[in-house]
Amino acid sequence: MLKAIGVPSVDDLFVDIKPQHAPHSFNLPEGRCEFEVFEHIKKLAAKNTFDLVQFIGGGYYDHYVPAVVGALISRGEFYTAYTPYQPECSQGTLQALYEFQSLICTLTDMEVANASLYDGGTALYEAAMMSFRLTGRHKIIIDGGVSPIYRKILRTYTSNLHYEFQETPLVHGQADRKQILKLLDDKTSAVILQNPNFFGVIDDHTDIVNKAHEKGALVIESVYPISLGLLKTPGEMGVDIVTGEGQSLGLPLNFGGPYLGFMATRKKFIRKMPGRIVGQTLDMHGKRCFVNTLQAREQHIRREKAMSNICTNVSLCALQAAIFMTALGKEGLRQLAQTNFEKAEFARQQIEKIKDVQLKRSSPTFNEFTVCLPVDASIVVEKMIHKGFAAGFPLGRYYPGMENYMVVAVTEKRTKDEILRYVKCLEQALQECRVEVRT
Amino acid sequence: MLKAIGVPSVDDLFVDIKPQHAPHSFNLPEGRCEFEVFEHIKKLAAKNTFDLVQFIGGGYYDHYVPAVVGALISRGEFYTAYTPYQPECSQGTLQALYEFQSLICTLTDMEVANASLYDGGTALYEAAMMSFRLTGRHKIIIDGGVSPIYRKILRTYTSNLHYEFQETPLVHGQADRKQILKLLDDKTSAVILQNPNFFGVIDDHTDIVNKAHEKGALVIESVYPISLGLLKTPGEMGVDIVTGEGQSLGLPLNFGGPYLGFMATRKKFIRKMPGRIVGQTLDMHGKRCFVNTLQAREQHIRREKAMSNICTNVSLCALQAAIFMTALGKEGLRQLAQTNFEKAEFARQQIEKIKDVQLKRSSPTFNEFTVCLPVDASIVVEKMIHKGFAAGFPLGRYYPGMENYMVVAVTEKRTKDEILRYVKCLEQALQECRVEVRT
Amino acid sequence: MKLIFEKSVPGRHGYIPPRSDVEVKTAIPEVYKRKTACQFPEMTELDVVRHYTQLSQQNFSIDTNFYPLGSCTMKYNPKFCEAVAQTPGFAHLHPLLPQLKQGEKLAQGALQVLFEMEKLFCEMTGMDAFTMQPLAGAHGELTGVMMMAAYHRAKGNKKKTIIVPDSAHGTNPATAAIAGYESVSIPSDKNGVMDLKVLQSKLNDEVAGMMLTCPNTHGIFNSDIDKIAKMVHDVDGIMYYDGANLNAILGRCRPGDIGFDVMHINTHKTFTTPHGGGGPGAGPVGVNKKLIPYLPISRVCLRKDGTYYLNYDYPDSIGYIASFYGNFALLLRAYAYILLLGKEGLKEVSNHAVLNANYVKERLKKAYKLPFDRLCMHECVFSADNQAERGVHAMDIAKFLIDKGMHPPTVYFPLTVHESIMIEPTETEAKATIDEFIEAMFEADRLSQQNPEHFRDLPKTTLITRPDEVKAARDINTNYFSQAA
Amino acid sequence: MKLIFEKSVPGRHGYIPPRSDVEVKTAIPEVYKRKTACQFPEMTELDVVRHYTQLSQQNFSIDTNFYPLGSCTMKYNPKFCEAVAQTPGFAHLHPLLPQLKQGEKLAQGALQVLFEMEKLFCEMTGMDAFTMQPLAGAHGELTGVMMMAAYHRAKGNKKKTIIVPDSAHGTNPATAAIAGYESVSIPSDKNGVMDLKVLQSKLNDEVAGMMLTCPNTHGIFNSDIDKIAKMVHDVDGIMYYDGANLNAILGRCRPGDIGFDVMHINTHKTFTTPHGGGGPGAGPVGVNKKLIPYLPISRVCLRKDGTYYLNYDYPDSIGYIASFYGNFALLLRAYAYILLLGKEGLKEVSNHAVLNANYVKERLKKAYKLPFDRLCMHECVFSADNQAERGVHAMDIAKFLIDKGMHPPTVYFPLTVHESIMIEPTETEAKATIDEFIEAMFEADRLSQQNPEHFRDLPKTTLITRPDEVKAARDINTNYFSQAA
Ligand SMILES: Cc1ncc(COP(=O)(O)O)c(C=O)c1O
Ligand SMILES: Cc1ncc(COP(=O)(O)O)c(C=O)c1O
Repeated sequence: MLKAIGVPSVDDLFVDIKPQHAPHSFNLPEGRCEFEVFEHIKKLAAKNTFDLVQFIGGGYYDHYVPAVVGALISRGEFYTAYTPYQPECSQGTLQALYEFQSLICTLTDMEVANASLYDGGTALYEAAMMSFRLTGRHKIIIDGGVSPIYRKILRTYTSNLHYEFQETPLVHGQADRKQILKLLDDKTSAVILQNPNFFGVIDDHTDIVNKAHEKGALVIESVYPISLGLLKTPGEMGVDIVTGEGQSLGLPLNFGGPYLGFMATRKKFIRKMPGRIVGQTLDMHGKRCFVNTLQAREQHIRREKAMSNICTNVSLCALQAAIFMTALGKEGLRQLAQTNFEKAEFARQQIEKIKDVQLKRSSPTFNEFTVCLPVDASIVVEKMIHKGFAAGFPLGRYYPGMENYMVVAVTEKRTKDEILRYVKCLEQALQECRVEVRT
Repeated sequence: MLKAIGVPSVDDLFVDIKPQHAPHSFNLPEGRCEFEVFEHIKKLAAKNTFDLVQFIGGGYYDHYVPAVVGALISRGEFYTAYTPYQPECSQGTLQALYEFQSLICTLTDMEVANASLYDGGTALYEAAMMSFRLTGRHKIIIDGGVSPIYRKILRTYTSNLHYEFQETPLVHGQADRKQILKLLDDKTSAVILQNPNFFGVIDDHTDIVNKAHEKGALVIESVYPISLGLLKTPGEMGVDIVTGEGQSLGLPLNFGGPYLGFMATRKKFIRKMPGRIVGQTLDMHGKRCFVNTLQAREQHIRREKAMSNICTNVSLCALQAAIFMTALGKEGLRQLAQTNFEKAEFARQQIEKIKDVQLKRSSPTFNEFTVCLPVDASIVVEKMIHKGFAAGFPLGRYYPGMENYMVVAVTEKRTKDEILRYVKCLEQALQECRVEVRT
Repeated sequence: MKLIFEKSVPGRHGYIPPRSDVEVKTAIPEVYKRKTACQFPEMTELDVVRHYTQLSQQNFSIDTNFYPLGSCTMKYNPKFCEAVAQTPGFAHLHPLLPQLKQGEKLAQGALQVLFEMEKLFCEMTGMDAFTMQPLAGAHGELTGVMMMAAYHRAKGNKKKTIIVPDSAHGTNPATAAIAGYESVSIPSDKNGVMDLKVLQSKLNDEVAGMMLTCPNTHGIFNSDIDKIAKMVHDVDGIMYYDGANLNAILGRCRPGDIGFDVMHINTHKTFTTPHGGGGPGAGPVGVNKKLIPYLPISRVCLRKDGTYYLNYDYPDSIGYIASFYGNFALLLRAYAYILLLGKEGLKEVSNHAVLNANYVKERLKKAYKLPFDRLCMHECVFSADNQAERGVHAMDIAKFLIDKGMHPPTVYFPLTVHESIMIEPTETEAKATIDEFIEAMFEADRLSQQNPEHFRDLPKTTLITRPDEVKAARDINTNYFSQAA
Repeated sequence: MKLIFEKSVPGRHGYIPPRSDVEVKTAIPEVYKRKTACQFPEMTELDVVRHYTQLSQQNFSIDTNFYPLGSCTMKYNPKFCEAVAQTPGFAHLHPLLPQLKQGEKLAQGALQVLFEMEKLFCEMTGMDAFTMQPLAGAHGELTGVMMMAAYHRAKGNKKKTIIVPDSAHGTNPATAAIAGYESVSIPSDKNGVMDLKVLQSKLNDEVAGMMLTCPNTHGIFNSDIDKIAKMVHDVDGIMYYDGANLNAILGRCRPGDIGFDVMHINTHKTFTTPHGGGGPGAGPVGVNKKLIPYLPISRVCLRKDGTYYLNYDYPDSIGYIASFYGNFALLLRAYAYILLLGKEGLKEVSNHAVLNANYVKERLKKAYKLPFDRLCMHECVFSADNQAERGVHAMDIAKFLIDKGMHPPTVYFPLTVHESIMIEPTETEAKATIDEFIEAMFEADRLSQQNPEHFRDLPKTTLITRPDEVKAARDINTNYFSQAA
């Protein structure tokens, strides 16, 4: 090949890199064979405790992923393809993404959805930006029940921009109508809500939506897909932009990613929506086919005028979720949601019986609920680790003043036996705390 | 559908089964969901100790299987296809099997190979039967170094037939030429040998082959594929029928199966060879393609006159081995064999240093060798289990009188560190035995 | 497509094995070393992946196509069962471990699977004991017939023949032969079942037993099965049940209850372990009390303390029939499948299999000759005689179906039916898929009337057209290297 | 092919979730319940498997086809890295665990991977610190530009613009814009690199920084990169390195050494995590000392006792840019890849990538217009102007290649070259494959002379012909259900 190029050595191909631009250092380990690296990785994996009985959710849930998902998602034709720029040789990805969009639409009861965004947090940020574009306004009211992680992300991304965020507290675990209405004005671009919220509480936001619309503001809602097997949909409430974290739709926890951001909205807003969108059309012979569409919203066409800078999104995760939703089916979704609800209710009722534990339960919850302990929850959770449980997520970290609270999630994977053992261990842990305080 | 059939209920489709033929009992567990069964299986798996440091071979080796093998073998198009009866829509399987046959031929230096037999043991039985068909004779001489498991299998299958087996002992770990020559006569159908043999000893059987041929007898040799990266091939020795266990070619140990029997022979014997054979031919347009060929040898055509009753064989295992061999390549095979050899030599030399341990090493070995302990090897091996090692396979079970011996296998996966720890623990175990004897 | 050897370029490599981390001075003596080089191809991992991925796409498979291959039970292979088989605690377990002293402790999970499967299979089939060792259906047959022989030897019976119906699968007579018996074939009567008169005439003291599938390969359940069993037992013959068609009668009838003494199960049929393009499968063999003493060793037994162990202490056993305990990874898949389905699910297997087959039969008989026009079980057999008269043979119809993206049914088997087309839709296929198949079959029939020529060079949509099989058998080329030489 | 919704049949199901094993009396109040039914399709697992398996076969992919998509680095994704990512100890680790009290103890392995990767990336790029959090290249750009903004805010700088070359990827100007900057485009000179004179004229105190790939999207390494950096630094601008093309210079040059202050890495390019049909990827961002204080939180730190922990205590940090610690499963793949290759292997990446690209460039320039006829790095950009004159455009050539079983190169990007064809053969492709591609390109050129009409309705071998994109944008149909309504 060098001969064809007409240079004597590979080094001669790099002459544009001046000698002074050579690496000042390149001190990397020697290559190892597959077997050795695998042994190393296995050793590292053994340093992770991934087999605690999982009662932590916080937006990321320990759901069972049926084997069919892994079997299909691991097909090289899916995962070693690029973004489907050449539709004729990418119909597999394109049709699957069109189906994904449709699945998200029927799940949320919305008209249009995109083909994914990075994750639930950045999707919410994109929704906020979209509302600014749609309304030309600069203020957002955000409910305190929205994931504190998401709220932090929103602040980061807008810190160099001129937008205003107003947060409202919760009442009885639900959005504070009074506060929100007070803040709602004709500068308000959107109200951001979450259902179920970070405390596990469910709500019907129809009233807020109506008020917001009266003021010309939009409503953005972040949702937990599995809950929509039972819960009132954003579409039914009249929400304008729906976003969510799709991890619960067949994706492993993976220590934080890759996850799946999704977004759905009204058809009339589609040209302001960020991210890739797959559309149906016909080929030269009138055969149905699928293409990336409305690309004029995207950076590769519109550059600085694009709706977002997103390029690589999370197609494979969208496909994974699509396979999961397809395998699950209509009735499966309902049943999965029901099982989650019932197991969490059972756990809640059992925990309620423990002395000194309170479940301020003015509002109903789905598969996650908030427990008030007589001591700092983070200490109790630490004790529970030693008993083999990830007992819940202490709220103190993100809600100063709520140090004694934790949110407990119960999925379909938690057996009755595990729940009962959990309750027993929690009692013990609390007892240990009492003893420690005394001594 | 019932309407189209014209019966009122599914039960009516079963009227040919008379009421008195209904099950007397059908007491089976209730069905469970995937998640529950998986939990059950995981619990069972946890009752197996699969992570001992493996020094047991005995024909079945703990080799590393590169990830590429699993990734390709798990493609549904391969594993959910049937035997390629319709070549036009089975070229994937057919070409892969043709390649497998070719790989086995170049590995063993033989002219033709079949597309697999169940495993190494039944392959050897098939080879014996093939020799009877080829020679019309009824006696087989079998070397004591041939796997005792295989020898037991041979006896089982021929117990209702009129064949004679004569076993010869080993001398210095190798085949006993004198005995074999003495038994070789014009009634001898074949001499069966193994290289490396069950004791790990390697040999050059050319002389035996020549003598056998002089008497009109065939030589059958069972081989360990990885060793052929270095060792003299059956082809070079002039062997007539080669069989072997292909587990070492990329198949997991799987508690005994599925494994991979293979068989190779001379072209002139092909019509007497059992099992499926894929051949190259041309299609109607002169394009190269592959088909099952010489099917007149097989049961589905020839019925009671077939060369064997085999139908389902182990195509997928053959494919798996083909992928492994392809990924390994010429130089990889050589290197893999060399690493196995060197690590085993190192281990042998270290073990040799232990007090009271003897390594009657008159003959060279490949990656497995025989150790003579001062006490019953099975007791030592039991002690070693508690130290985390599968230390070797005690010979007493299959070679009465050799209770103090064990065969130790060392593959490329055993690190220097593991070998040194092994030696240390073996010393300890022997010390423990001494103490126990004294007390 | 090029062969791996044609893609090989010196110096390339895919998988790099570990290098030795020890230093040794010894080397293998020259006399023991190979002189010829092994010509494994030299390819990068990318080229390996692309090669086999592309090859895979040249296959029809259950995962991609309707596959109504009669007698083969090409039903869906659940992905869950595949995942189960990957569990490291099973996949990396060395088979010699339980043969060590106290070694059974190292494999309690695996032994429990084998033990429980034996119980499950016994309950499903009405047999009294099972061996999990046979490695496929035909291997099970051989195991069964060897036990039959051991039984007769023990009783001092002088037996020479085994009776098989003419509709039997080729493995039945082949097994009889390699086990040292002569096979005697009994024709089918006009109802597609064994002709009892002929049978009667062939029964005598030399009959070691009979091998039978039930339903038979015509898809017909023989209502006289009890009579047949009695006739065979009357000459101290052993009744062998070829389990290839067990999926038709799960929960409806148990071979052990209707007179069978020994049987095999094809896990790759009834219990849906994948066929793998021709194996591996598994062929567990069940026996009733008569034959228990002869079962191969080892057997898995349960101690009072709840632990499992391998028992080799059966003096009358026929001995080792396989190296270990069977194709364990397949058995494990079947085990998971049985637990998933449970009692009701297993009954649904036969219900749907039989429903689907009868539906196909009823609809297709409008266009295809149905030799046995009666209820069928899990499969039905047509004859393409009508179409053949127009010059369109069963094989032509098969190739036509390939172009429709469907794997053809079994053709030219069973041998009892001229131009036979044997269809097993299986229970896992949707009605819509079966309807598409039926439409395609009707279309083939119409085309056979309108334009028989059309079939001559089908299939057209595959990478290759019909291969020259005669050439393959004449100019034998089964090895890339000996061809090149 | 039918859609899943068209295959749905009421009552069918694939995956059956666990049923509740507890009894509760409470129910969700009606007002909170959904009234509309969710129309997920009802399919058996077989139908699901067949659907997606068949869909997958309609894709071109690295595993099946040569894929020289310029700027995208479609090189081989080792199967080993996929296997590594399945390790349960990582795959099932909850990201909130290390945020518990003493919770870092539960994730030491994962934190170690992140920590070591930071060190490895620093050494490879000459940067001083890395955040692993950004979820793709563009996300990394945004993170970098936000840090840039934080830097300027901290210094009280009043900055308004970011400079990008006209050859830049669309994400660069888009990122600048959504971060609140105006982007200023600088044209390329006739050598394909940034016009320094124009640059000089645009530099002023309002310039926050510059975003640059190097080599740029023409595949050209700008020898004046140090000068540019100095010019930008002189106005207290920050130099951003778009790491999409890092694979060209691995071991040959480090962005940190030549004046870049901040950069991202596309693990899905240089470190070959699979593209997944459009993600997920990962876009770790590295910075030099100037920007360290602004890195997002959390950061992974090492205690004296050898344990790792998450440190949130960085008062100047821009804050949370992602929910957790990045796309961990992708980072883990990249980590395994780096360990496999090691120092020498990583150098070979750039050597072979550049060798292959130059080979393509030299050979193809006989038939295709080469706008910048000079050495290239890992990719080369042609123009189809010659062919376009004959009526055969870059897109036509792309479709022609599809029929040859090859994925087309990037066409119509970069925007700086008319009728551009941007070819990145990558280092993992064999010469034989590249030669086949070159032959196909020559054939396309010949055909453009002999028969330009031929291209009009290509591709012909795919399941669909060219789609009507205008209709797609006009008759918007992006949801099966709203179409039906
Ligand atoms: C009726 C019948 N009997 C026996 C067999 C042989 O079973 P196996 O292929 O598992 O050896 C088959 C397989 O097709 C069969 O259909
Ligand atoms: C030069 C260049 N910059 C930036 C990007 C954006 O990276 P990502 O797709 O990971 O967001 C790309 C991706 O194609 C690119 O080629």
